[in-house]
Amino acid sequence: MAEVLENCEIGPGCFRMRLADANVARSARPGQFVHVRLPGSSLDPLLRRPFSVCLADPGEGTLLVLYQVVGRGTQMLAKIRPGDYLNVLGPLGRGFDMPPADGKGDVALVAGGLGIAPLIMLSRDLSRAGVGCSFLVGGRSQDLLVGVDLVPCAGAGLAATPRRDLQVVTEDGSIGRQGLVTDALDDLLRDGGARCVYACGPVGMLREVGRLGEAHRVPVQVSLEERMACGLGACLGCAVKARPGRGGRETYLRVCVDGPVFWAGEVDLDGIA
Amino acid sequence: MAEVLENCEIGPGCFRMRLADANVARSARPGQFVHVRLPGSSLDPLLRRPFSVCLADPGEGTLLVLYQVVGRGTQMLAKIRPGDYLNVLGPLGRGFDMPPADGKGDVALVAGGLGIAPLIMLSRDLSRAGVGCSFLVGGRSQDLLVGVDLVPCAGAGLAATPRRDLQVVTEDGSIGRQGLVTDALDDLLRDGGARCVYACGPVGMLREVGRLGEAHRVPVQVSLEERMACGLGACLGCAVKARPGRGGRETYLRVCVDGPVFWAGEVDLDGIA
Amino acid sequence: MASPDLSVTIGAIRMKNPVMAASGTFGFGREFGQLFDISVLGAVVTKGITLEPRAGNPPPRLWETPCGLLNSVGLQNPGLEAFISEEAPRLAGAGVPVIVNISGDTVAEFCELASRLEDVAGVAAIEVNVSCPNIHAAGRPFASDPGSVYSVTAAVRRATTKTLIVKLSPNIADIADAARAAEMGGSDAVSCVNTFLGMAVDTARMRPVFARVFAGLSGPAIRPLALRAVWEAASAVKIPVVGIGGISSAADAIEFLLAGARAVAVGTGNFVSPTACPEVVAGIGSYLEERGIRFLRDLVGRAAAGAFADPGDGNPHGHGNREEPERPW
Amino acid sequence: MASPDLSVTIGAIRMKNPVMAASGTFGFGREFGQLFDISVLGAVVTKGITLEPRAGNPPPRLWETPCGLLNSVGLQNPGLEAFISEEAPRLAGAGVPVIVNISGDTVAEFCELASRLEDVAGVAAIEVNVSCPNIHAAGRPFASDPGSVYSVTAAVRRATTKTLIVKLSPNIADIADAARAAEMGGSDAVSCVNTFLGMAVDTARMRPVFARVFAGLSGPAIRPLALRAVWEAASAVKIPVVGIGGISSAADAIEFLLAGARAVAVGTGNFVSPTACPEVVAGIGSYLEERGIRFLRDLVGRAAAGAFADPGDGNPHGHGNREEPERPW
Ligand SMILES: Cc1cc2nc3c(=O)[nH]c(=O)nc-3n(C[C@H](O)[C@H](O)[C@H](O)COP(=O)(O)OP(=O)(O)OC[C@H]3O[C@@H](n4cnc5c(N)ncnc54)[C@H](O)[C@@H]3O)c2cc1C
Ligand SMILES: Cc1cc2nc3c(=O)[nH]c(=O)nc-3n(C[C@H](O)[C@H](O)[C@H](O)COP(=O)(O)OP(=O)(O)OC[C@H]3O[C@@H](n4cnc5c(N)ncnc54)[C@H](O)[C@@H]3O)c2cc1C
Ligand SMILES: Cc1cc2nc3c(=O)[nH]c(=O)nc-3n(C[C@H](O)[C@H](O)[C@H](O)COP(=O)(O)O)c2cc1C
Ligand SMILES: Cc1cc2nc3c(=O)[nH]c(=O)nc-3n(C[C@H](O)[C@H](O)[C@H](O)COP(=O)(O)O)c2cc1C
Ligand code: FES
Ligand code: FES
Repeated sequence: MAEVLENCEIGPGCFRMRLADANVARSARPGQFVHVRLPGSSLDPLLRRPFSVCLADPGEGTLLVLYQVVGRGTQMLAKIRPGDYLNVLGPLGRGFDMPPADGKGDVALVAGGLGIAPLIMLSRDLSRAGVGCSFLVGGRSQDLLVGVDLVPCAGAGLAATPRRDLQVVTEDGSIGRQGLVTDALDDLLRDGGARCVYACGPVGMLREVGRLGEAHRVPVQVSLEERMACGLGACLGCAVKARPGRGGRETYLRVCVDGPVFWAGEVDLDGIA
Repeated sequence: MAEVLENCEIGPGCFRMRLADANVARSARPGQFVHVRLPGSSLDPLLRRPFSVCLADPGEGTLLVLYQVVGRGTQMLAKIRPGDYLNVLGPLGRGFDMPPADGKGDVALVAGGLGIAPLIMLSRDLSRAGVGCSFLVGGRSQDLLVGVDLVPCAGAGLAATPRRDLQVVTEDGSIGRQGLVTDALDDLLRDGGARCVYACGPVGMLREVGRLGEAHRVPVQVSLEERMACGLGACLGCAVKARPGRGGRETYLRVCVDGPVFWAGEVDLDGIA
Repeated sequence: MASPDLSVTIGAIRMKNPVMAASGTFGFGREFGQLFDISVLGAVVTKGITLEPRAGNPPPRLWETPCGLLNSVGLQNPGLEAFISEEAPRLAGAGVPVIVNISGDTVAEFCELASRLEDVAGVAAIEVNVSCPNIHAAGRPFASDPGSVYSVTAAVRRATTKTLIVKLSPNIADIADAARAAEMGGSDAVSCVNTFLGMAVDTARMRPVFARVFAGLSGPAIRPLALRAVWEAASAVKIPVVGIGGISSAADAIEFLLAGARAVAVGTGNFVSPTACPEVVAGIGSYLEERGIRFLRDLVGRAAAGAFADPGDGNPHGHGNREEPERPW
Repeated sequence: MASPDLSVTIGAIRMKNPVMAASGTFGFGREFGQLFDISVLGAVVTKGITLEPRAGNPPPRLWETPCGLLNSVGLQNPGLEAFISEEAPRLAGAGVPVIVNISGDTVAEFCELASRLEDVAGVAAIEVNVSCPNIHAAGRPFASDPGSVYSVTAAVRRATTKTLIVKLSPNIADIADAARAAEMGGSDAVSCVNTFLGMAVDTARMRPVFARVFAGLSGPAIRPLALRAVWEAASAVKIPVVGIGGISSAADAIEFLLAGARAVAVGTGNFVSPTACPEVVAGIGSYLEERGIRFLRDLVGRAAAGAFADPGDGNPHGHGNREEPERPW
């Protein structure tokens, strides 16, 4: 059982939760997730809920999760108070592959909404590895842009002026550039500004990122979501269609263990609802 | 929705909850109950939980409930904090009949464990009506005797020496007389100390109270429990067997509307599990 | 947009909205009537009545299961006479169509019940509970055999001019067969479903909880199963289907309507929230409004249209002879 | 008191305790094996395998319902060959009886699966999943017809000397008939039950959630229904019954054992708590200890003895030909 150290609303319906779990804190890699049992003895809702590890601090033995209240499970999480305990399983899944150490140039991180969560830890580890990164953060409007203050290179505040390493894009233009985050990515790739792209966000955004990667011949890794039961690879419930291989036979990959991070070429992003 | 004003543990697994509900506070009569929906949006456990109104204060618009944690529903209630809200339906059911105003002599109140709850309000109303009462409170041991301090005539503290109006009986003798509360009732009735008996507690105790009432020709009212679904009289789920009437035909009464308080002669106490 | 038109028709009953209170969970409307005006409902279905009064089963009659409720009430009811004299007159003035749920041990009993209700004021329809045991078939329920469903339906059809609804049981190999049997027998509608046979064991006492061992499971737990039954029934017949099973919110009700139910009934949901029925009515209205759908009837069976290439003849009142979906196994 | 003896026997399998992991919820033991030592279990049942690899159904494959889970995985599996070469050798050394769950579209496929597993080391038993569609019966599952259950069982019986378990489906009129068919066909045991047919509608998209419309319901929601099925099966046959359906705690498992199951399997419960199986083992031990019951087998069917005047022949390994309980309707 992991103690909840903090659980506060950081945007409308968006929460940051800090948990004490030495094991996850020590071993989590960017892009991995934890599978959280909902609090209490109730069996409704029944299943665990998957959340990306947003930041893990092995020294402190803590991890951070960012989540949005979308249904009953996340509603229950939002009611948890510091000092309560949660049953947390993880870290699970295959995280992001770090870019080859001998490569040159920056990489791009593209976040849509809460998709920023796993990219925060990735950006930290990239910085530590000396890899420059352009962090493109998109959202519908300013108040829904959460977690940006957690991006290590961005400092504590969220500047309205675009910076090379952090660019904010909102659909309503309430802060940063107006438009879609993929427009900013297109510009960046056009300038040859990234040798590799990491993306997490709504599937429509991921499809577009995949398309841009192909167009600009830049490899893309995406973090996918699918409903999960076991989270361990055993139930085959979290299937995504694989990009047809040589034989052309239909096969499925498991988001929980074959992902959640996939190379865009591995999966059929068009087939995802 | 009723605001929870207080929810504190007053004995091992025993809680006192104070709720703001002007309607219940105004109209509840001793022996009536409230039907409480478990907190949160979960449908497991599914049904509401019935609890006796222990004290209602029309002036303040509040009511008091005493409950014991016995299963998942009461566990959930125990986690509620002041400021939370509960969906409370009531007051429901048929409460105690006050003794005839022209009668002479005292009445006896016999409580087993948490069965004290509805008798507390009854004792208050009897005092107000100028009816003297002997309150016999039984429990397994001292720490399980909760709510005694709420008995209006007993003052704030719980005296170890028996008093005419409040007699404590514990099975282990850790406080008050040692033995069963029904032994104390037997002595009282033998002395002609009550013209009417009101009882609430485990069914074994109620059976014995019923037997004593018959033996001493004193009318007895008992408050019964049965699993409930609607709490309103519609589902016929909370049946107790009626004492066979003239025709001898088997019939059932509903605890939720025909009770929970019955005259001992109305129900077949031996038939209750 | 004007507020949406929620009205639907079941046989000759014009309902102002598709939401009924299910049999056995709403008594004769008295108790819930103290909490809200029951005329806001589409219809009220009474507790099942029999020719003679019945005492019902010994307690315990209820047992909670995960998201479900087992009941073994055993048809306790005051009998036909008392219903007619004590309940019907009040219900006749309640401003809501009243559907009387009837149970019998023989076809003759069903017919007698129906014909004696024929002239009772305020009775809009008869719902035939075929889940009760058929004493001429070794006590097996009528519902378990399409042939018996047909016989009861056809006989009651001759005994009443009122709207006739046959209430199917899910404890059967193929509910579509039962629905077709009711349709062939002349029923105006089928309601789907009654409780599922379940049981519980008291691990402290090491014995079954209920004296009769088996009991009927209702509540949210059964919703996905009831929904499947409704889908199958709606695919099999052209008469309307009333969806029942685990409905406790507007979203639940809408699942049934989309799956092909023309109306729904709320049962166990009334126990969790005594104002569940009016809440469901309101929620269905909002759902239509948000989507700019003017008529509730345009919702009925819409998931079936979405699921198959050929949505059928476009008749909103049923989607009979829908192609059978592939099985999941 | 010495710690209680939890061992039970199913056919030729001696299990150290009555707790299995159910097919399809435990993979081939790899994943859960990383979390605990699977040799603490009574047995492990593999994901269902077919002759050829199967891709399974398109997503979504899962949908949560009240206390339940709908799944439409669609028998995704690597096929027999891959199972034999990649999974069986590891499982053979896992220190736990391995039961291989097999599925086929024809009786011949079932037989081929069974005979090719005959000499595979570490395979203790075959569990025949008769819920899959019979392509010779218009795609209706074998399980829906006792005759087909009998044919598959008898044929597989001739194809294997291993312990044979037939896994029954609850989507049938009378599960007792199916259990008897499996017994007559020579099965060593029956497991009860597979998932219940359900469905869900996505109210936002106004269409069924699953591409195949129907899906299988599992989890706590079905427990009272599965328990009833186990009771009926245990009443009908003398071979042991494995109770499955909604078990997620020791108390749940004990309900099934008391109702007549000689062993139990945990399915969906593994998803809620990945250590559910070992927790159930421990909890059953404590229950026996608290009551001073020395042998688990003395618990099996005890609720049946409590429910009826005549507890039968006292044989703890079954309570065949139990008098049929009264129906609750
Ligand atoms: C690998 C992974 C990482 C994720 N990381 C985050 C994160 O860091 N922050 C965050 O806010 N959300 C994240 N999600 C999505 C999050 O799991 C869902 O929002 C959450 O499960 C919703 O639960 P609910 O009960 O509130 O919603 P409901 O819609 O009521 O849930 C019903 C069911 O659907 C499932 N479900 C609903 N939405 C999703 C979804 N988008 N993906 C997968 N299953 C879903 C639930 O788990 C549950 O089983 C992640 C999902 C995956 C698969
Ligand atoms: C009229 C009435 C008044 C009551 N007043 C009080 C009171 O003042 N204080 C108090 O502590 N308890 C009281 N009870 C008992 C209380 O309702 C139960 O203890 C409570 O419902 C247990 O819920 P649970 O989920 O914790 O237990 P569980 O055992 O998990 O509950 C399972 C189911 O059984 C029902 N149930 C369990 N025990 C009882 C019981 N004794 N009577 C009726 N249904 C039961 C529950 O309501 C629920 O439906 C009263 C019961 C009735 C009928
Ligand atoms: C306590 C109770 C009593 C019931 N009595 C009857 C009845 O008399 N006749 C009948 O046809 N159905 C009866 N039912 C079945 C309900 O009408 C309904 O079909 C079933 O409960 C499923 O719906 P639900 O899940 O919404 O409760 C009863 C159900 C319950 C819970
Ligand atoms: C995701 C999933 C996959 C399943 N796959 C199989 C299978 O391959 N073969 C089989 O016989 N049963 C399969 N089952 C059924 C389970 O073994 C079990 O019978 C059913 O889920 C009921 O038990 P539960 O409620 O404990 O889950 C599967 C169940 C689930 C949830
Ligand atoms: S969630 Fe079970 S395999 Fe992925
Ligand atoms: S609880 Fe429904 S009638 Fe009493």
